[in-house]
Amino acid sequence: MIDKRARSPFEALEDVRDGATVMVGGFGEAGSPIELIHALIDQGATDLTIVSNNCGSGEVGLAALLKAGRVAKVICSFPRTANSTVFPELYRSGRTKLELVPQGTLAEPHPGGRRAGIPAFYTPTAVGTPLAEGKEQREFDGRRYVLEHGLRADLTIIKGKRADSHGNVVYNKTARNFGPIMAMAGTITVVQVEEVVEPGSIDPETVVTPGIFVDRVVEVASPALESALVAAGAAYP
Amino acid sequence: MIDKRARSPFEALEDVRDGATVMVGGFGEAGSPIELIHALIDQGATDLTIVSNNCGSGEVGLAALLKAGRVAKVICSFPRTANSTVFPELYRSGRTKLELVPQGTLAEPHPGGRRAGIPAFYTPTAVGTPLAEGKEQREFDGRRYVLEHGLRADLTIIKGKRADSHGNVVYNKTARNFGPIMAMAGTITVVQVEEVVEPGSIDPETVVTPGIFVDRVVEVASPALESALVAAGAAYP
Amino acid sequence: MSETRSVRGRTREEMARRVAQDIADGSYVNLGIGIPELVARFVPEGRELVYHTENGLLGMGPSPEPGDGDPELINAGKRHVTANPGAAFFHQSDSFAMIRGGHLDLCVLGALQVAQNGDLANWSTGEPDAIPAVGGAMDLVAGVKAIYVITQHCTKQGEPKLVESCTYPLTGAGVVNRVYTDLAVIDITREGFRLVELSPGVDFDFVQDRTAAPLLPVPESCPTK
Amino acid sequence: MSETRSVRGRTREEMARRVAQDIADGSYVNLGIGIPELVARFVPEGRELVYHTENGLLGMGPSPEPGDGDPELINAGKRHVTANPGAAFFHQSDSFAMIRGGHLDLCVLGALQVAQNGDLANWSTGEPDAIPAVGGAMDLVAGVKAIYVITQHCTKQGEPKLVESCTYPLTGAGVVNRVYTDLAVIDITREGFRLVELSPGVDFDFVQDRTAAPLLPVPESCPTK
Repeated sequence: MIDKRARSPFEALEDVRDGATVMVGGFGEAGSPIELIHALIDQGATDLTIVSNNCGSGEVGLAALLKAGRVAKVICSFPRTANSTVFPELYRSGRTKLELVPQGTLAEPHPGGRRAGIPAFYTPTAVGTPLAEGKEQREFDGRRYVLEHGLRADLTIIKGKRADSHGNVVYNKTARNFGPIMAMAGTITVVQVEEVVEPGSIDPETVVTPGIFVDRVVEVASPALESALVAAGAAYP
Repeated sequence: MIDKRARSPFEALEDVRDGATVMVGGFGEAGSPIELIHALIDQGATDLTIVSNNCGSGEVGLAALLKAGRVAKVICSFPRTANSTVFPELYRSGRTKLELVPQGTLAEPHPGGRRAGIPAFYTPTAVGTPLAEGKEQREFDGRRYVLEHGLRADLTIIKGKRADSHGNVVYNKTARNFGPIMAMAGTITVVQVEEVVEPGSIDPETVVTPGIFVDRVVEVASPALESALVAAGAAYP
Repeated sequence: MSETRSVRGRTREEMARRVAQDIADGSYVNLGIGIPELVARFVPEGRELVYHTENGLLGMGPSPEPGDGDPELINAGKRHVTANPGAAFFHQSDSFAMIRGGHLDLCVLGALQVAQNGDLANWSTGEPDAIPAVGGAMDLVAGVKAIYVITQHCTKQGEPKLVESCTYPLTGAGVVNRVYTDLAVIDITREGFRLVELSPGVDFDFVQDRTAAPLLPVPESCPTK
Repeated sequence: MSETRSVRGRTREEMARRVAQDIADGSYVNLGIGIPELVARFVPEGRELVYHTENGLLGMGPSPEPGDGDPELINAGKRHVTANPGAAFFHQSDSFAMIRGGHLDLCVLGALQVAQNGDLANWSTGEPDAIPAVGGAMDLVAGVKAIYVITQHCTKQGEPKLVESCTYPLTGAGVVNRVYTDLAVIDITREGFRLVELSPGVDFDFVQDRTAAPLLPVPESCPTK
């Protein structure tokens, strides 16, 4: 009997360990699994490496996790966003390390990640720039490429629109972004959705993330909006 | 004004050149673009390299293209199927060359192909087997991997279920197989579908192949079934 | 179904049933063409497995009634199948990301030869005249977490299929975890072939005589279920 | 909109309009944040462009009416947008396969510096205290078929942005095809910067004085549209 439902975000993240690498979905607030991030704060794991496109805003979501001192390092393409003050302070004081990667390289766990069976691949992005320094390079057909190593994660947390209890997920508009990719890269993948439905309720032609990539689904019927929380001056916890 | 409709399979393939590399979708008859293959026979290009999972059956579709003497080489994972007599004869007589690749490597133009910006990648498949002989190998984290070079194509021909005039495509069940992958790898990609609809008729959440990967769409309302043609003893032309 | 039953040991169906007993509830499983396909018929009550077919379907169901098949809903053996509730269709790249990325729990395959170090040969007899065809076999053995082989213990000519080292071209090196034959269940260990269980009516020497490499005994007792 | 108009040359809107004239019907286009976003407003009647935003949408439409926005329908600048008929949503890997694989026809970006060999610097001033952030810029310049830059000819401090070689960290080496500034349209050629067109009321010497590398004249005549 397959039933991947967890009763709460907290229950879904009970077993996260200190030092874990955690992929966090979202491009800005679109697709950011804010209730799962808050559950991760409650859960208490520390010394985390976070893989995410951004670093959050205000003092909620990712920014709150950073502010709580749980993050040793972020692997990120764009840590600088509107209303972002927590990460800049941690970065300047040296308390959180940053590995900056091009967005397309961050997006390559799908083909490139070890959980896709591809440990390394060549890409033209960043050749001739500081981000390629120290990386192996090679020519194919007269053009130079950088060898990039696929990212992996102990845990992936993402946000979908709807999932069935087998873990099949569909997303909402541009909130899809890193979700399907990071789902494939996590040893454990947890998805928060507005609605968990019975198997058979999602047309198999329209499933975006097949259930095999998902370990736990948790229903958050009315997820908070990062921008609304920030506008209201909210801070977590 | 974007309108990628071609009036016929023949019109869609007018400009194919001798010596072209052609990716052909389908796993067995499911997803095989049989009317486009027949149009390619009519069109006359020769000395082709065909990239396809199988080599057809009977004397229709891919088998007919082979029988017509147009194919110098096939890159294929499983050229041996039920009712397959044309390819075995060409192979044994040395008239058509075979490059056998694992199915997963054939499926990697998506991430791996040059049209995905990734000229080469490492994979564990085939290590220690004859298919890895002569290929560069390397260890990552104590495991050996083979370097595979992404495939490309001058032309990709595939079969979908429905497309809009911008080239957005949805597929039918397991006929999806190589379609979305090969669409990304073709310099020119042509899709036959049962129905061409107006932009806006396909829910943007359910598009499988975005129109940017598609150059021409052609409506074939009632595509022939390879198995039915073979059972009827048909031969093309 | 015409079935040549050997004097002793399990039939094809009994072999499939024996494999099915060992698959945990909730597993994601890929079944190869031939005897492995039979496994799905014998999954014990109360266990739910999700079947993957590498041509692009997770949640594959049984064959449809004759005449009800959809030629665009097939398995890797190109036979008509169905889709269970909770199924998903996807393209080949996603399908092989599942395989190569270690997301599948188990693959059950046939074999031409299995060596005592776990090498598997199941795609080519290496004859110069044969048309080579590999499909997804090399991907499956390289990527799936556990590889079980289900096979007759010997060829029709009586040659052992469990050997010291494969003479046929490999599908993968050191990839097989366990072999289910008509005569026995055998694990591949660091020390080589180790008996797990004898088929009813079969004794150790009978199996060793038909195995072209040393067979280690069951660690403690030797149950014959 | 408050607009500090320089004494001579094009406004931001006029620059955007000038770029729009050069984009062929049916092009797939990615517009960077800032002035490049304005280009979409000025596409001539009768041309249909498809806008890509790297966070996962092809067929991006204009901003919605205030209050109608969906926080999960945004562009790469994290602003609310809409989806046109014929749009498609997709994940980041497909989005960057479009970019890196050369499927996009054109990307219009801002710049800190452009060198005469086409090097582009637009992501970092290299100050030790600054928070570095690159997003999809390095992917775009590495993969898109043509890269147009739209920028003021000089910084607010009057420093030329078109230079012999970039002093800021590169986004990509030898990637820029053409630069549209308030003063001129300039191609990057093997020989260096080559003038295509002067803005109304601007002469060659005026532009050369504000360009920190040699400016080659227009091959034949010098139209001022």
